[in-house]
This record gives sequence, structure tokens and C-alpha cells, in this order.
Amino acid sequence: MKDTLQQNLPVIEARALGLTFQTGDGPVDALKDVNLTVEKGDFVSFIGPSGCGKTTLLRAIAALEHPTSGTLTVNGMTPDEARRKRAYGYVFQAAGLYPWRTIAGNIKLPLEIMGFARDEQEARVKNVLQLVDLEGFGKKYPWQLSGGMQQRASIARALAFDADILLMDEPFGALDEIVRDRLNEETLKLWARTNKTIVFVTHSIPEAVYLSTKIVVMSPRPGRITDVIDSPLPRERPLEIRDSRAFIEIAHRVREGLRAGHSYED
Amino acid sequence: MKDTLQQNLPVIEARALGLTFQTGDGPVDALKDVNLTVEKGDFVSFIGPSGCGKTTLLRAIAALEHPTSGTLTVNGMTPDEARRKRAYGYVFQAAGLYPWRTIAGNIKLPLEIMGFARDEQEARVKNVLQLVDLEGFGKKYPWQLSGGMQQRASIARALAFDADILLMDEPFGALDEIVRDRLNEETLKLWARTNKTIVFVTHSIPEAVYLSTKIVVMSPRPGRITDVIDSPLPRERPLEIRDSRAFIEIAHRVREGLRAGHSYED
Amino acid sequence: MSWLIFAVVFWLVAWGVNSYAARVAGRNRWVRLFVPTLFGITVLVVWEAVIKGLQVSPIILPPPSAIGAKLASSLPVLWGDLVQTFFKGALSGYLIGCGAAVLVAVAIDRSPFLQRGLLPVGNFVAALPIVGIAPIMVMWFGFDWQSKAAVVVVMVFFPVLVNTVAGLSASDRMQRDLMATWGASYWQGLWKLRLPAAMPFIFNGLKIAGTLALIGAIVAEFFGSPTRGMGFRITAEIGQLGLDMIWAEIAVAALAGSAFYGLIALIERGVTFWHPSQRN
Amino acid sequence: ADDVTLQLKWVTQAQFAGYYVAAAKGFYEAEGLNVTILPGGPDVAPTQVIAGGGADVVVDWMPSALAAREKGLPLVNIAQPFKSSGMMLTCLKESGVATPADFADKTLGVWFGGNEYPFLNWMSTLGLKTDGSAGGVTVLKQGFNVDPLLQKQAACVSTMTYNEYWQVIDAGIAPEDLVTFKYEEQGVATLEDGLYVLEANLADPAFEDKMVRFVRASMQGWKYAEANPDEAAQIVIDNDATGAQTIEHQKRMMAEIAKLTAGSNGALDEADYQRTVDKLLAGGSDPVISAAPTGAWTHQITDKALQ
Amino acid sequence: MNRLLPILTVVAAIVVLWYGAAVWLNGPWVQDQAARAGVTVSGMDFVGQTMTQDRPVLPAPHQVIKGLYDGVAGQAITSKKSLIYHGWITLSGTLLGFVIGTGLGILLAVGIVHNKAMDLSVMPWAIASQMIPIIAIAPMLAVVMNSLGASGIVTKAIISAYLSFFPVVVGMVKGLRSPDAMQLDLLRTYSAGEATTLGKLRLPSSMPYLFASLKVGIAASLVGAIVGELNQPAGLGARLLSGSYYGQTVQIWAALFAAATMAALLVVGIGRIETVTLRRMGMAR
Ligand SMILES: Nc1ncnc2c1ncn2[C@@H]1O[C@H](COP(=O)(O)OP(=O)(O)OP(=O)(O)O)[C@@H](O)[C@H]1O
Ligand SMILES: Nc1ncnc2c1ncn2[C@@H]1O[C@H](COP(=O)(O)OP(=O)(O)OP(=O)(O)O)[C@@H](O)[C@H]1O
Ligand SMILES: Cc1ncc(C[n+]2csc(CCO)c2C)c(N)n1
Ligand SMILES: [Mg+2]
Ligand SMILES: [Mg+2]
Repeated sequence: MKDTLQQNLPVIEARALGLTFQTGDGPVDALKDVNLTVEKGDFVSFIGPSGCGKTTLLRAIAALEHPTSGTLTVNGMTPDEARRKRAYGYVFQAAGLYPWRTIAGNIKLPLEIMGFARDEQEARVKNVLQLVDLEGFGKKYPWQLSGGMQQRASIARALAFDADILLMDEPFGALDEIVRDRLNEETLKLWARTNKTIVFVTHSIPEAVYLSTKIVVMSPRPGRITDVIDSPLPRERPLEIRDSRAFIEIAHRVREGLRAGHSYED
Repeated sequence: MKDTLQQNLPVIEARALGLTFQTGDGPVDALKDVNLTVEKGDFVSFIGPSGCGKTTLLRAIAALEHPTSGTLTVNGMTPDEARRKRAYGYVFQAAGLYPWRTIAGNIKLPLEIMGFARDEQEARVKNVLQLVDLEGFGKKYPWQLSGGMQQRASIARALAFDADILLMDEPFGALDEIVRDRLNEETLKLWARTNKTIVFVTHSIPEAVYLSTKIVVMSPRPGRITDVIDSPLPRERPLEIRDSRAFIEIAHRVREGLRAGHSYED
Repeated sequence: MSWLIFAVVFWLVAWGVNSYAARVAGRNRWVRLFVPTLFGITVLVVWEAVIKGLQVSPIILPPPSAIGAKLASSLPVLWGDLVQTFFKGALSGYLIGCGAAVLVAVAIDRSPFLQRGLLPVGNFVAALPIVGIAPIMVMWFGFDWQSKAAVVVVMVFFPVLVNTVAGLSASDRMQRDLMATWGASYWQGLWKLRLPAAMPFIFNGLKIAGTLALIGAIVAEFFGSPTRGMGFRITAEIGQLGLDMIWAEIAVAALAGSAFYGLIALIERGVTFWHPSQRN
Repeated sequence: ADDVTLQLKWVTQAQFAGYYVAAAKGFYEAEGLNVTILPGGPDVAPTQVIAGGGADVVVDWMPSALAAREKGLPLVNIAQPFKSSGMMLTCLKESGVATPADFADKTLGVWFGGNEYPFLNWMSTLGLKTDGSAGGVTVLKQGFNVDPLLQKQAACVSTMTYNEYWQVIDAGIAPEDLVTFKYEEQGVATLEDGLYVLEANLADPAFEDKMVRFVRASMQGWKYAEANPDEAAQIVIDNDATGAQTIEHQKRMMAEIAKLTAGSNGALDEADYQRTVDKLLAGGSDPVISAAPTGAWTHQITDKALQ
Repeated sequence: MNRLLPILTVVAAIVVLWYGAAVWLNGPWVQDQAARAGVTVSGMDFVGQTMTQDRPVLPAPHQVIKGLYDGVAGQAITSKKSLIYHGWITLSGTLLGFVIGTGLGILLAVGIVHNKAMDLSVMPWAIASQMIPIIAIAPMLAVVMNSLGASGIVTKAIISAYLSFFPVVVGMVKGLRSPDAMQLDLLRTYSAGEATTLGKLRLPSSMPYLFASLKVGIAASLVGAIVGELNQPAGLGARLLSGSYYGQTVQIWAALFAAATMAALLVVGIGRIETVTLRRMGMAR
């Protein structure tokens, strides 16, 4: 009974959300009047020009920023409560691995903090390393891995403790197109396999269209949502889908949305 | 007579070029057996996965690295002579503005070094600032500008002294798609207007196809050229050209070339 | 006893006020001045109260009130000593030492060979204890401020040299490559790129040297001086247990030293305004 | 055994031979005392050490002891093993100083830290200004050695008959090339190396008894040292922790020290005391004491120790 | 080899200059002595005499080396003339003070990083504290410590600690603040407390800063110990002073070089520990 209730409740719900930063040159409206509903199992992408508030919105969901108006609930709780219940796996734009820990050590970090038993830790590390195709690299240090491998390790770290909600802030921004394509595929597979809710920030239109069930187009000054596109693409998506008519159409709609919201000065 | 001779001479000519770095773990073949001819007025793009030697090749052309085998001539001279004749405008991947100088001061810097007269300097700064849409920002310091504006300032700096050859190393890597699109358009316009020779490094297939008259596909370990594609696209290119069949075909060929040269490990 | 209780209570109250002020308005300029000031006052009050409470003899440690009184009544003497030790000895030595260090750094900048040879030797020389150098300098340069300046020169030279050399290679490769693509000469590159880029490092060295200069000059006076100067006064007063005067000199030294440091930091702010650490 | 801590005014050398001899020869032990001797140095003010409770009894010169007394530290002289002063000014003949009248416009090295008062007093009796004005003398705070003289940075420097003077000689300057002015002969001598304790402690009979035994054994040590200078010098060497002293130098020093202790049985001569006080009161521009002290000395200990 | 060659070249240049300076500075004395004896010296005789004096203004390098050799190898190490004996006394005070100073510095830095009020109030006064001429305080401190019954080594160690805590505070505050916002946010998404953040992020990432300041700190510690020894009977500081007191320039220079060598060895030692630690932490490349 309780389970069903949870199922029906939106995982993330923002109502008239606003967030204003107080800075030296006066207040900056990073988010204004944002309304958004994310259901369990959704793959949501935020796309928009630099400075439109994508990161801020993601951080607000993870309780790393505090909204100045409106309401934001996660699993029916405040984001802060959800954070304390360890609901989030967060993947930052750069890999952000701790250089003094091995790859396995990095993945173990959240597990140590959350007090998992030692052999449980080992088992999980092994498991997620396999998931991101990094078996055998556990004992390496981050700088001994290529950028793409580091990024995968940081995703493994976010997956290790099985948070319900995976928040990813431009995780593939620093990678080249080929590697990026492959990681996109892997991410989709992972999502299909685990049925997590994923919120994903990107600059890239093809990436957003390829990955998402829901594309949120944002525009800056003040940061707001200008379009929410529910993708008609099927859940299984080979790379070739990017040459399909449906794909190109959505991409076009996203591009138009972006262009509309884009002001000239930067 | 002399002019015609110059016209016919290739601007950049590499024959069996090789460049090996001596590193702690033994030699690294950054470039091997590279043959390339660039004519006056060409827009050449280097594309390839990370580490394939794009930057190294560009730096060799600018005499910032010294080839270990083969020959490389620029305007019939060695790259070093060409450098001393101030043949190059170089735009690095990051903006690389000097933080203790204003934007105008940064643009003025090469002019000071090359000994332009003071009012000539002012005039040129004004001119290029206009060209990259940064009028009114001359007195600002670099950190007071957004990343995209900084990148444009660094392009302005490379343009200010009217070098024949513009070398650009992933100049738009750090920018979002919309800004990037616009700068791509601007770059094309500039190229059309000035008839400079431009050598351009990028990770992005659409960017390479959109901009270039000649696309050089490279692959790593050792860095070499796997394909040189002469673009059939016309010199005038609206953004919409990217949805054309010809465009998609070239893009496909580039992608295939890249994938062939791409190994799995990173 | 009641004095001790007073000390503890005062300390707790001041600490509370400071914590509150820092938490509520830590960004406010006045609060940023107020908090350390209150902290300093607290130290003085606690010092005074502990001396009263434990009845410490003023011959061992005088209370701040006595030091303050002595300071106020001996201003001309203190000023004369400050001129002799700080302005003549420390400051001239500081300027000569730092200036020479920067020049030498530029001179050896083109020679990696010299750098690799000079820096380890420099570190070794910098490790020579001043208490050993000071008598030698007095022997070489006489009793007046010149020998004090010489000690200061020796003390400040290497920290500034090491930092400047590090700073001169601090510009990143891209910035240097830019200069190369423009065909800039060595001096153009030095003047327009590497010196400005070195400034944060140079100032780091200048600040370290700033904490050393005054101390060096005072210490040198222990090994011979004319009959004025802060170090002279301290040795002369110890013989008649003039502890209040000694502490007055120490207070002046701390004040002058901190002011000097503050001045360097201020100039640094102006010169390296562009550096991220100055922008917060 | 009763513990006694003695703070010396200067580093371990034959200047303090009596105490080291008394310890080495078991004179203290025989009196039931366990004596700890703390060497001093330029960085140690004995007055401050005793004020801080770091010593029961200190060796100090009377000017600095009286100055401390006026500053509120009630020191009392309980014994005076040194009869005469060893202080003098040593000048290079070539600097043109032959008599005190030649000091004018010369540079003179002086020890500060409490030792400058006899000098200032002397200069004021000579009518020479010490503030650097023309016709006066230029005063240098001399360091711990005689280099200023050797380097000709000063015409004269302060020396002790038993120590620094011989360093000048050792450096290779012949005695004929030097001119010396002993304070004793100039009539400006003050009492050196006396034993001082805190006044309040003297009221305690146990402490008094301890000091009686201490002074008795110390004087026994001094007389033994006078009689056996070479052995005394060796004892001093054995006690020098810095390893800087040489036996030749200490033998010579012992011989000179013996001249200064010769006239004393340990008891303070009231006339010497009065002379010292008069000198200090006369002072220079800035007299070291402003009023004649009372109770600054006692025969209480020596009377019992020497009977 | 190619690391040693430049150093040797510079050292050789310094030695040459040094000999020149020795002739120049010791020359007047030779001439004065000759004048007093009524003879004249010239040429090689003169040069030779400038380098063989007992109390030279500047001892020639070989005199200093001989002094060092005599002090190190020419004595039983328990002898009071042994530089090893005195060096050991100084070293023990240095190390004790260094441990105290470093501990205090790290604690203060942790306090400054975690407490805004401490951040605002401590720094300016820590700077001011370093402006106090320690040599003026040392004798008074010795008296106070003495009356509290502390032994000589503790007094020395306190001065050492006083000089070494400052670089450690400055470096550690920087180091503890070196994690970037993203690294801190990561731990926040794990809902980690301040203690966890300190242990798992701030401390490990401050290691390079810590070692840099430890190197400065140990050198400062040594200076402190030497200053503290000026009123103690033994140690390199006492050796320096007694050398100065008796005008034994060679002894001063020998003690000076012994101290500097010790500082250099200590710094190199910390460098070794740094390399090993950072390698084991995977931070050395
Ligand atoms: N801590 C902060 N203080 C003040 N302003 C901030 C802060 N963080 C973000 N902002 C401002 O809020 C706006 C939104 O920033 P945000 O980082 O969310 O943009 P974004 O969409 O993630 O951009 P990008 O694609 O460049 O990462 C920007 O104008 C930014 O300058
Ligand atoms: N200074 C150097 N010393 C040693 N190896 C180097 C050096 N510069 C580059 N390399 C190596 O040469 C190869 C080519 O590097 P290059 O920077 O040209 O690649 P790239 O194609 O520009 O890659 P990216 O897209 O990541 O910028 C790489 O393997 C790199 O590690
Ligand atoms: C800083 C200082 N300098 C000189 C003396 C004078 N003094 C007193 S006893 C003694 C030993 C003589 O060999 C000397 C030189 C001093 N007390 N303090
Ligand atoms: Mg962002
Ligand atoms: Mg590159």
C-alpha cells in the first residue's frame, strides 16, 4: 500500500521555485518561477545556454542551494531531509575524484561515510566497477586513468550506494565526441537496468535528445524554464536513432527553444 | 610577378613530418609521417580523438615545437623564420588573456611588441573589438567577462596585427552550443572577408564540416593523418546547411574515419 | 582569586561576542576590524588580570597597564630607537636586500644551470642562524646601522630570490607561447609577461622578508651598537630590571612590524589586483 | 643535604673558581650542602633569575644589585669575596690616548646591562659628555669581545684584568702597544662579584643557616683556589660545558683573580660599600640610584660563617 | 651528476670569492702587526698570513673546514668540544619544539578553518606575534620557565615552537581550505559531518601544504633552539656565543656551518618523508 503511494508520488516536484543570489553587485535571479515534475524512472535533461541556472536547479534539488521562494519537494520531503536520507547520487561536471585515493578508494568513500560493512563495501565496489567497465582498475590512482575513465569512475562512485535519484551535471562535458557517444550508450543501459530517476544537465542538443524521456529547455536572466518536451522516442535507443526523423525533429524543437531564449551579449 | 609566385606556393607544406617527444617513460610518437599541403585562403580543420597530435601539429606549424624528422615549410620558409616575420595569429584553446591587462590592453599587447605606432594601436583595437562584438568592453578586466566573451577577446587579439595565417586550437571548446554556432558563423564571415588562411583544431564533427574547405582526420598512437576530405560545400554557408544531405554525408565520412582510428581504452 | 575569575569571565564574554559578531556579520568591514580588536583587548585584559590575580612580580612580567604607562611617558626615546633600528637599519637593509634579490633573480633567470646551482646553496645560506651572522656583520660593518642593514640584507635576500625565481617561471606555457608566436624578444617577454606574472610570488617573498627585517636589525644590536636603538635599549634596561621599558620596546617592535607588513600587503593588493586571491 | 642554587653572573671561568673548587673539593658536601651552580652569560640577568625564584643566591656586581633594589627587588649583599675591581679601559697606543684627558672625541667601547654606571660616573667626573656631542666621547655598546679594539673601531674598550685584556694580548698586540686605565686606580671602582640573596629569606633561620654554611664553604674554596691556581683552573675547565675554554687562559685568569680576592675574607668592607654607593649616587646624567639604599648589605651571614 | 655539477660550480665560485674576501678583510691586521713589529710583508707572505690567523676577521674556507673537521671527527662525541655533542643537544630541543609547534599550528589551523571568529581574530595577532624579537624574550622566558621548574630543553623547545607554529598555521589554513567547492559539495551530498569532512577531505588534501610548511617550520625551529641556547651552557647556540665571546671566529663559523648543515639535513629529511607519504597516498607523480 505504502509502496504504491510512493510510486504515484512525483519524485521531484518544484512549484513557483525561485532562487536569488545576493552578490556584490546586487541580487542575481538564478531561478525564477520554475515549475517541474519528475516521475519515478524519468530521465530528465536540463539544457540551456551558460548561466541559465541548470546547475543551480540541480544543486537546489540536492539541497546544495536553498531556494528563496516557492516549494521544492523530493519524495515528498524537503531536499534537505532527502539528502540526510542519502537519496542522491551526484555526478559533478569534472570527475572530482580525490587524488590521494585509488579508484576503489574513491568509490568506497561514500560507503565508508554511510557506514556500510567492510565486505559489503568490497562487493559493491567490485559490482559498480564492472558496471562502468573498469574492472581491474580499482588499484589505480585517478591520474593514471584517461579523462573518460575518470568520468566513468565518478559515475561508479555515485552509483555505489544505490541512491534513488542520480543527479548528473554535464558529466561528459570534457570528453571528445567518440568517447562521449559511448558513455551516452552506457548511461542509457544503466538507466534501463536500474530504473533510477536521472536528472542530467547538458549543453549538447544531440545528447539531451538521445538520452532523455523529458527535455527541459531553460533560458537565462532570470533563469527559467521555457519549454518541457516529452520525448516520443522509445526507451531502447541505438546510436543510429540519431539519424531518424523523430530525433531530428525534437532536436530542431530544442534548438529553436534555445535560440529563442538566447540573448546576444554572450 | 613575385606576387603570383607567392600565390602559387602552398602556404603550409609538410613532407614525411615526424615529431617524437622524449619523456620519462620513453619516446612518444606524437606525429608520424604526416603529409599535408595547405593553400592560401584554405580553411583547414584538424579533427581526431584526444591525444592524436592535433595540437602538436598546430604548434609545429607555429614553430612552438620542433619536428624531429621530415620537412615543414611555411610560405617557403622554416616555421621559425615565419614566426619571426610575424606570420601567425594563434588562438589557444583557453582564452589565455593576461589578467593584469584590460581587454584593450591585451589586444594592444602584440601591437606594442611589434612596434605599431600608438594611434595605429588604438585604431586597430577599436576595429577588432567591433569585429568580435565587444565594443565598450575594452576597459574591463578579463575576469569581469564571461567565458565566451573572453574567447572572443582572444580571437580579437590574434586578429589585431593582421597575420596571414590564423591558427586556432579548439577556440570554441569551452562554449555552449548556441554561442558556438554564432562564433562559427562569425569566423566564416571573417575568413570570407579577409581571405586569411585558417588552420583550426576541433573535437566536434559538425563544427569541422561546417567551417572547413579541407578536413584533416587524425588518429592516435602514433599521431598520423588517416583521411583528408576536400569539402564540396560552397564557400557561403548558412547555418541551415547543416541539415543538407551533402553536409550529413561528409559528417558521416568524418565519423567513420574517426571511429576507425579510435581505440577502445579511452 | 576574584581577578582570575574576572579574567575567565571576560574571556568567555568576549569570545561569545566575537563568535556572534563573526557569525552574524562576518562580511561587514567594521566587524572584520572589531573582532580582532576585541580579541587583542581580551588578551591584554586577561594578561593584566592574571598578573593581578597571581601577584606576579613586575620584575618577571609587568602588567600591560604599566607597559602602556611607560610607553606613553617615553615616546621621544622610543621614537629615537625606532628611527635608528627600523628606519635606518631594517628599512635600508630591506630595500637593498630585496632589490638585489630581484635583480639577481632576473640575472640568473636565463641560466637554468645557475639556478640549479644557486638555489640549493641559497637555501643553505638562508639557514645560517642570524645570531651567528650578526656578530660577524658588526665586526665587518661597524657599530652603527650599517651592520644592522647588512644583517637584514643577508636575511631577506634568499627568501625573495627563491620566490622571484619561482615567480619568473610562473607564467603558464600558453602565455609564453603567445609571446613566441608574436616574435617577442626576451626583454619584451620579461617585461610584459613574466614580471607581472611573477608579482604574486615576489610579494610572497617580500612579505616573508618583511617579518624578518625588523627582528634581524634588533638582534644585530645585541652584538654591538651605538647608544640608541631598540636592541640597545633592551639590553641596557635588563641590567636595571627596566622590564616595563623592555616591553614597551617589544610593543613598539610588534606594532611597527605589523604596520610594515600591512603596508606591503596593501601594495600587494594594488599591484596584484588581478590575482584570484585578491578578488575573493 | 640542603639544596642551594647559585646563579653566576657570567659563563663558567676562573672568575668563579672558588665556587667550582668548593664543589669539586667537597667543601659544600662537608657542610651538608648540595649546591647547583648555574653559569650565566650575556643573556642572563642574575637579578631576574633570583626574582623568578630560579636561584637562592646570585653572584652580581653591586651597581646592578642596587639598581634592582631600587626597582623593588630587595637584594642584600651577604658576602663580598672580591676586594677590588678588575675593570679597566684598554686603549691602543696608536690611537693617541695616553691619559684620561685624551678621551675627548674618541670612541670608547662600554659594556651595558648594568655595567655602564661606573664608566658613566667616571666620565662625568672627567667632565666628558657621553651623548655624542662634540668634545665628549662617543660610546659604543660593545659586544662580548675585544674585536672593536682589534679592528680599530674604538680607541678603547672595556676589559677585565683577568680576561679580555689577555685576549687582546693573545691576539698578538704587545703590552707596550697598549695603554690601560684601571677603575681601581682612577678612583671610580665599584664592588664586583658579591653574593646576594633576597631580604625576606634572611629572616628564615633555616635559610640563614644554609647561607652561613654556603659562604663558609665558598670562602674555603676561594682560599684553596688562591693557593692552588693550576688545580683550580683545571676544575673550571672540567665544569665548562661549552668546551670553549683553554687551560692556559684559565690559569692566567686564576692568577689575576687571586689578586682581586686576596684582600677579602668574605666579609663586606663597609668603606668599600660606601664608596660604591657614593659613585653611583653621583652618577652621570642619569644616576643609577636616586637615594642611598638602606639594608642593602649585612654581616649577619659572614659574622657566623667566619668566626 | 647533472644536479650536482651546477651546485659544485656555484660552491667553487663562492670559495674563490671567499678566499679573496679573506685576503682583503684580514689584510689590514697583517699590515698593522707588521707595522707594530717594524717589518714589511708582501707578496705570498702577506697572502699566507691572511689565511693562518688565529682570530681572523674572516676565516679562510680551509680554516672553517678544519674547524668543522676538528669539531666533528677530531673529538670523542661525548667531548664538550665535539660539534656532534653540541649538535645533538640543539637537535633534541629543535625536535621537541618542532613537534609542539607543529601540533599547535595544526590545531590552530583547524580552529581557524572551522570557526569564523577565530579566523577573524587570530591571524592578525599571529602575524604581530612573529614581529616580537624573540631574542629579547628568551632570557625572560628562561627565568619564568625556571621558576616553574621546567628544564632547559623545555625552555628551548618553547622558543622553537613559538617560531615554528606560524608557518604551519599559515600553510595549513591554506591547505585545509584547498579542497574546491565541488569536493566539499560531494561530501555534502553524502550528508557527511564536519569531522568526516576534516578527516576524509581537508586533511588529506592539505598534505602538500603541510609538508611545505614543515620544511620552513623545522628551519625556524632550529633557529629558535639556537636562540634559546644563548643562555644555556651547551648546544650550538652556546658554542656560537662562546666563540663570539672569545673572538674565536673559526669556532663561530664552524658552529654556524654545523647549524646550517643540520637545517639542510632536517629539511632534506622532511622532503624524504614527504616523498614517501605522498607516494603512498598516490599524490606523487
Ligand atoms: N554562488 C553564486 N553566487 C552568485 N551568483 C551565482 C552563484 N552561482 C551561480 N550564480 C549565478 O547564477 C546564474 C546561474 O548559474 P548556473 O551555474 O546555475 O548556470 P548554468 O546553467 O549551470 O551555466 P553553465 O552552463 O555555464 O554551467 C548565473 O548567472 C551565475 O552567475
Ligand atoms: N610536451 C610533451 N611532452 C611529451 N609528450 C607530449 C607533449 N605534448 C604532447 N605530448 C603527447 O603527444 C601526443 C599528442 O598530443 P596533442 O596535445 O597534440 O594531442 P591533441 O590531439 O591536441 O589532443 P587533445 O584533443 O586532447 O587536445 C599525446 O600522446 C601527448 O601525451
Ligand atoms: C652583556 C654584558 N657584557 C659585559 C658584561 C660584563 N661582565 C661582567 S662579568 C664579565 C666577565 C669578565 O670576563 C663581564 C665581561 C656583562 N655582564 N654583560
Ligand atoms: Mg553549470
Ligand atoms: Mg589539443
